[in-house]
Amino acid sequence: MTTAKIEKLDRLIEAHAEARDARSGSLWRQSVRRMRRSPMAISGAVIVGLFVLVAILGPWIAPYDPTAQTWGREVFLNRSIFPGPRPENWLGLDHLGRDMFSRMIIGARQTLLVGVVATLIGFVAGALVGGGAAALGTFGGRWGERVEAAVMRAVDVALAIPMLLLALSIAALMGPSLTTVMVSVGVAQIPIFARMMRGSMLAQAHSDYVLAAISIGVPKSRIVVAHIFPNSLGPVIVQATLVLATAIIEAAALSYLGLGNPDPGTPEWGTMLADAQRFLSGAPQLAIYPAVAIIVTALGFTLLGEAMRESLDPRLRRQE
Amino acid sequence: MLRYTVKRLLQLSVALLGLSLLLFAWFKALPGGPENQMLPENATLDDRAALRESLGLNEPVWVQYLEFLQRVVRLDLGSSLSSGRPVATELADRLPATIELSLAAMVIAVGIGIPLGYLAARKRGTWLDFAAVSGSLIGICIPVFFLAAMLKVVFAQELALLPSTFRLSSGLQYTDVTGLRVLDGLITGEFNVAGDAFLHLILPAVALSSIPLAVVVRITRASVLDVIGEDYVRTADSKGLKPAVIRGRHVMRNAMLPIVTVIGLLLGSLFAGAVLTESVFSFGGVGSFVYQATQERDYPALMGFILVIAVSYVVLNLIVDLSYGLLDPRVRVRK
Amino acid sequence: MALLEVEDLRVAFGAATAVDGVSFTVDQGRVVGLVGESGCGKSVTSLAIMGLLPRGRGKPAPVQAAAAESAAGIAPVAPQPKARKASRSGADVSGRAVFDGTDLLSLPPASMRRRRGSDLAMVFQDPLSSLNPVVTIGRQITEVLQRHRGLKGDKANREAANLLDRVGIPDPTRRLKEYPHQLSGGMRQRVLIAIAVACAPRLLIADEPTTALDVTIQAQILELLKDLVETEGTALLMITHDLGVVAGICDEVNVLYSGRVVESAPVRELFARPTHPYTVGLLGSIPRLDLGTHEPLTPIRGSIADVIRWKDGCAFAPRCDRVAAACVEGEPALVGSSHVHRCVMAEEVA
Amino acid sequence: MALGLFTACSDDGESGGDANTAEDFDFTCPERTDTDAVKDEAASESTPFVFGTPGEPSSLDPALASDGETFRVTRQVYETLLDTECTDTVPGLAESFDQNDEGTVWTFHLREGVKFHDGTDLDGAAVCANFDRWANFKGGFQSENFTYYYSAVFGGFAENDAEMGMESESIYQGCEADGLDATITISKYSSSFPHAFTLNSFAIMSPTSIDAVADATIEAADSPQPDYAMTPGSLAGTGPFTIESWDHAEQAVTLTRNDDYWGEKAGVKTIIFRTISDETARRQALETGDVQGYDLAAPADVQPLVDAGFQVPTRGVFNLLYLAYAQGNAPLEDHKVREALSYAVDRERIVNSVLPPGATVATQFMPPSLEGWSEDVVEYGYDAEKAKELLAEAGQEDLSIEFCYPTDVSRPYMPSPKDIFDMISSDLEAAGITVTATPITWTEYIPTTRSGECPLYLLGWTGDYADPYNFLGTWFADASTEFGLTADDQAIFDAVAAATSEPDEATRTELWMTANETIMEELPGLPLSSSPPSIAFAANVYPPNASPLTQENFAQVFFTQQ
Repeated sequence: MTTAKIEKLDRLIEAHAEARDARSGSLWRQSVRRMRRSPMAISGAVIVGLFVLVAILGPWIAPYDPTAQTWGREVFLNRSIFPGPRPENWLGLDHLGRDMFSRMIIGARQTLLVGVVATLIGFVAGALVGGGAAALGTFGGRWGERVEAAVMRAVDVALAIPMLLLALSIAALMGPSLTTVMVSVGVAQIPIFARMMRGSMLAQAHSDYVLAAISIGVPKSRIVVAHIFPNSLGPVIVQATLVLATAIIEAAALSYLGLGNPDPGTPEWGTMLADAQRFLSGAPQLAIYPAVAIIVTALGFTLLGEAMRESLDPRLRRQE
Repeated sequence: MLRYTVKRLLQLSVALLGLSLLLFAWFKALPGGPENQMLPENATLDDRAALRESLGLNEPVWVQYLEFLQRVVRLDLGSSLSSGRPVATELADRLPATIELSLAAMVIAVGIGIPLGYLAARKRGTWLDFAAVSGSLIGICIPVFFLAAMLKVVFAQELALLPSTFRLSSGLQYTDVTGLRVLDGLITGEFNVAGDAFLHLILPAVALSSIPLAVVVRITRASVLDVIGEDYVRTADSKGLKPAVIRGRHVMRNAMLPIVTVIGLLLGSLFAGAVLTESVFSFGGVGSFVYQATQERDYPALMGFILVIAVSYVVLNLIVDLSYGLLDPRVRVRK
Repeated sequence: MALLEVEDLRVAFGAATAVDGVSFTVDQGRVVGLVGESGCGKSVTSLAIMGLLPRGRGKPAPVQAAAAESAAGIAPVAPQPKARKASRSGADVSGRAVFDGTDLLSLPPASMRRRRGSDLAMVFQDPLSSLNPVVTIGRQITEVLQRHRGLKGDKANREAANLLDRVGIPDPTRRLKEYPHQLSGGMRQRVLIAIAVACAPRLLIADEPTTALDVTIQAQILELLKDLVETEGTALLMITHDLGVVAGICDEVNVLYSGRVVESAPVRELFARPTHPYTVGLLGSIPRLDLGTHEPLTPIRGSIADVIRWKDGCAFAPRCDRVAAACVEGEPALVGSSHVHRCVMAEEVA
Repeated sequence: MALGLFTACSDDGESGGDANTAEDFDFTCPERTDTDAVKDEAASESTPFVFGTPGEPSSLDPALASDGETFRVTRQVYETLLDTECTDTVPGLAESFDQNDEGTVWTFHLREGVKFHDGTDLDGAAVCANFDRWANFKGGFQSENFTYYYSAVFGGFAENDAEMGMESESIYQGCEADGLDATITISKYSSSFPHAFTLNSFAIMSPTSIDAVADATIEAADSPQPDYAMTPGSLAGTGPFTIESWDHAEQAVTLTRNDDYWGEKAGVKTIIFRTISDETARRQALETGDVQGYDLAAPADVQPLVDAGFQVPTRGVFNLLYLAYAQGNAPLEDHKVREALSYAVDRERIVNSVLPPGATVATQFMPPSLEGWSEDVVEYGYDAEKAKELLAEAGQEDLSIEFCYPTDVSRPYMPSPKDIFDMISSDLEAAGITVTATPITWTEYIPTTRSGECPLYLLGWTGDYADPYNFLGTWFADASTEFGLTADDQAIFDAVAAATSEPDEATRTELWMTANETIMEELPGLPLSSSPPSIAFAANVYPPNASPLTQENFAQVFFTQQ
């Protein structure tokens, strides 16, 4: 009789324990769960997903060769005759009689390429610079501190030049090309990544578990490599998602400034938009298609990044 | 406060020095070396040699750097390849326009952004919040030059509501005081000029303010949300203070700190944005000048611009930092 | 009659019930303690009385409903101390908190605001975060003087100086111009107290006023509070997890566990004859000099997290040494007159 | 020889043999149809006529400039001995002139009663003062950045400054004044004369104002313009307008009417030239009424503008766009390959779809409006198959070649280089040729292409005055890297030299025709098109006569009644 009661109690406690486990869980797991609930994250993920899918499958989706001026004799720039959407060309023709739809599809891949490569450049270089500086500053003794100070000064100086301007001056050196866009946008991002990486590493460096590790005599190099560095990446990765959006937009800006990819063969949204600005009155659609594509994609990455940031940020988490 | 200021000033000078190094490196790295950028299309080898000599390109690098510094300090930035006029003069002529434009954009960004961001935070989770947030996200994602062009097509061409070319209607007589037309008009009492200039300012300023506005809204919202949750706000509440007082003295005053910093950083994006907007509106500022310079690889002009912008940006941020010191006693009094 | 009479106070954040029918009274000039582990709902109770909880949608969901919503039919954990930030929907408060004849809970916000800071004031736990970092000490004191006593300019400043002086801050006039970060922890706490007593409140609520301070300072602050109560005849509601503090200052004690009062008695009575196993546990877990050093400490096993719903029996059961079948036979009721407790096994404990 | 050669505007307007050029198109200057326009006196007096220009003038002293934007302004203020109407040389400040048979002595008979803006009278002495001034330029003045045209026409200066790269002997012998006559002697005839006297760089200015600025100096080739050249009113001319102000901040040059002008007074009181660098922005400015006219309208904008009721008068064509074959690069030495390339390019498509209305396919290296244009040149009509065959014969089936184009410009003869490049390269690809795109910025483009580094590249030329040498001489006078012409191509050089040094007009024309035929036989490049740069005006404006040389005379402008 009483045993039954005790069992009941145990059952209650077990049940409760399970529920508690469900409630806790690792930071990442938590944030992922939180993001599943946020419309921001979902819509962002969907957009990005679609974009990446198109970028990858582009060549199979695109009905025509995006560079073939197949309908060249149907377009008359000088009389502003640009055949619009029709059965064989869903989005009509561009100013040289190429299939706009195919160009948009293939353009996605180029755009993604630019965004990713640029961001990677900024990310890797930035993380190394910032991370290295922080590591030296924390564990490198006086000498290390000096180096860190010097490096971060340099970073600050670079930060003093507006990003687009930095990209612009680099691009001006290299002359217009796809590489130029990627490199200049990427390099322009290095300072920010460096700052963030340093910031989040210092935060980690002063956290209790590191002090603990030091106190029990784990070699500093090992602490940095095995604990601090990986643990500091989180916020920087989030930043990367946001930078991807910026990179795509900046790339468009560079194209507008005539520093973009000049090769007519490979369509890229930024270049297409910049190039179509001149037809804005005669054939606005030529500009609007790529513009919308860019805005939506950038929005996708931004939404995703913001959602990730919020879900990782303890301060904001509190408010959930 | 003094210590703080001095510290900042030292940092400033370091930054400027670093900047000059960066610029020098850049100038040296130009394709084919600096002289090519200065030579006319039809220059002979002798011209080249002469120029190399006159530029002291045969000297050791550090000497060149010192000379470069001297020239920069003397504001001798060479002459623009496209216009043939001294870059310094070109910039001097056009800077006021860009300053006026940037100020206008900043006014919009701050004047609308902070209240909007505050409301969004207070009404967290309502449609207004949603609108503000998504609006600002989109604002960040629209390529500035495209937005500018669209604004122009819609408001100037289709609706014919606002002027969209130049800073002033042609033939309008004005007296130049500060170079900021609206201000000048008010100072000299030429209100027609002020009005005309103001109208011409609207579209470019709106286009230019898109990104700053978005950022200000978001940062304000975030930092207000943060502050509202703070214990001292609860304390203020427990004192039974009037909501207005709590909002002003306890919430906003703390929330302003991050906002001010961000505004400082935004100035940069404004200058950069000017390069993308001005040319669309033929708003004869530094922006459109550099737009051309970039198209034509007018390196002396480009260098002059980078120099001016970077320097003013550094200086402006110093000012922001100092004002930050005024706002936040912890910065001011510490140590 | 009682100055403050709390009756069947319930606070719920959405599905989570933080305070589950708490009742107690505070008499003029008395010091009453609310004791319990963090998360037992004591802070929430005080905030509810002060009307500082974000307004919710209305009456709290009855426990059953809450259970239905919450995962696996398990009673939700009590919210963290920063509970007021916990839920967008805000807190649903019900019950009565009658202060000098008027029910504070049913007051419109405006008039509640008029009482806050004047009739009833509060001292918070963390003195640093509770003071506005960018506003001078002086301003933070004078603003309340201005609001409730209409003092302005020099008069206000002079009064503020007096207050600082009264809470034992040396060189008050200089301090007035300083900022929180320039003061030590103890000083800050004194400033908070000065603010609280600025308008001679009749009820002072102190939420863990000493927790954030080191021991020597703690004593001083307690002294200060005691002294204020004696001189001003202010009633003090002391919220703490520290029985030492309770012993030092309180007249009566209410022990809270998982949102309910489990034992309530005059302080000596409670220390002499703790009835509820939880109270016993609390007492057992503080070191005592009068017992021999061979006596081991007897901590309470488990944590506040493993609770079951009062509805299913005694919420403390899972952690209780004396748990028996009876404990999970429905809700245990409060029994006793001057010394009340909520334990079915009470007689065995005694 | 008899008094000046002022034939009426010649109408040798048969289309260039190519079936697909607009047959009915008048190559020179179409008759105006809007002669009945009624002037709106009030408006013309009160409202300024604002004209949007692609760029700012570089100087207010035409002697120190060589760019169209400067001349657009200075031409309204400073006049030349001879003038151009359509493409013909007509009287200017000189009513007529004599030349000796060798064409080395030129005597100009000046108009009577012409006054400079500063009140001094125009006479022979004044003219000579100007010529002597130019001849005696020193130091930086001699740099081609400033006095390009003087050294181009007269070879050099009295005292050449080696530092400025001046070696060649000046052909200017001197100038003698006799009342209203001025006699200029040169050592060697070239067919540039007398047309060269129409160049605005050789505009006549008041001797007093020249003396006033005589002590101005220019240090180096890259020095800025001297101050006087930046200050309005420092030089007095004779033209229908005077320069009132140059507002650098607003990028506006304001001209006011010269009310004691010797000829017909200007139509409007004030003209403002404002710089709008972006072509789209220029169009929008016209549409929104911020300007009443602008130059270099993008081809894509012409039709929309016309539809919207704006005036886009067609200019006569006086330029040439070509695709150069730099024979310095291996495969191009083979004549067959050059032929193949020429057959592969569909020039009609370019003309019909990208170039502005009035453009024609070019068959030779000069526009059809010039004396000496030949109908009997070899033409290379579009024929992809033939191109493939020729490549096969040449053993170049899988030819792969580099193709350069300028990125950041729109030239009068080449509105949108990138589009034209895109079309040509896709044509070449179609003929089985692999094309490597090499975009180059304009400033680097000229030197690069000159050096012959680019096997294929687009370039063109706008005529300064109506003389074939101004075109053919520019390219084929001598061995050059830009086309990779060497001693083997002596035939071409000789043909050009023979023509330009022939003082007798009739014979000279014949010689020019032969020259053209020789060149197209040799095929150093493929002439693509001649296309009129578009200029646009508001509906309520009586526009100036559209000039093939883009030398509009804005004194003709006035506001009309609607």
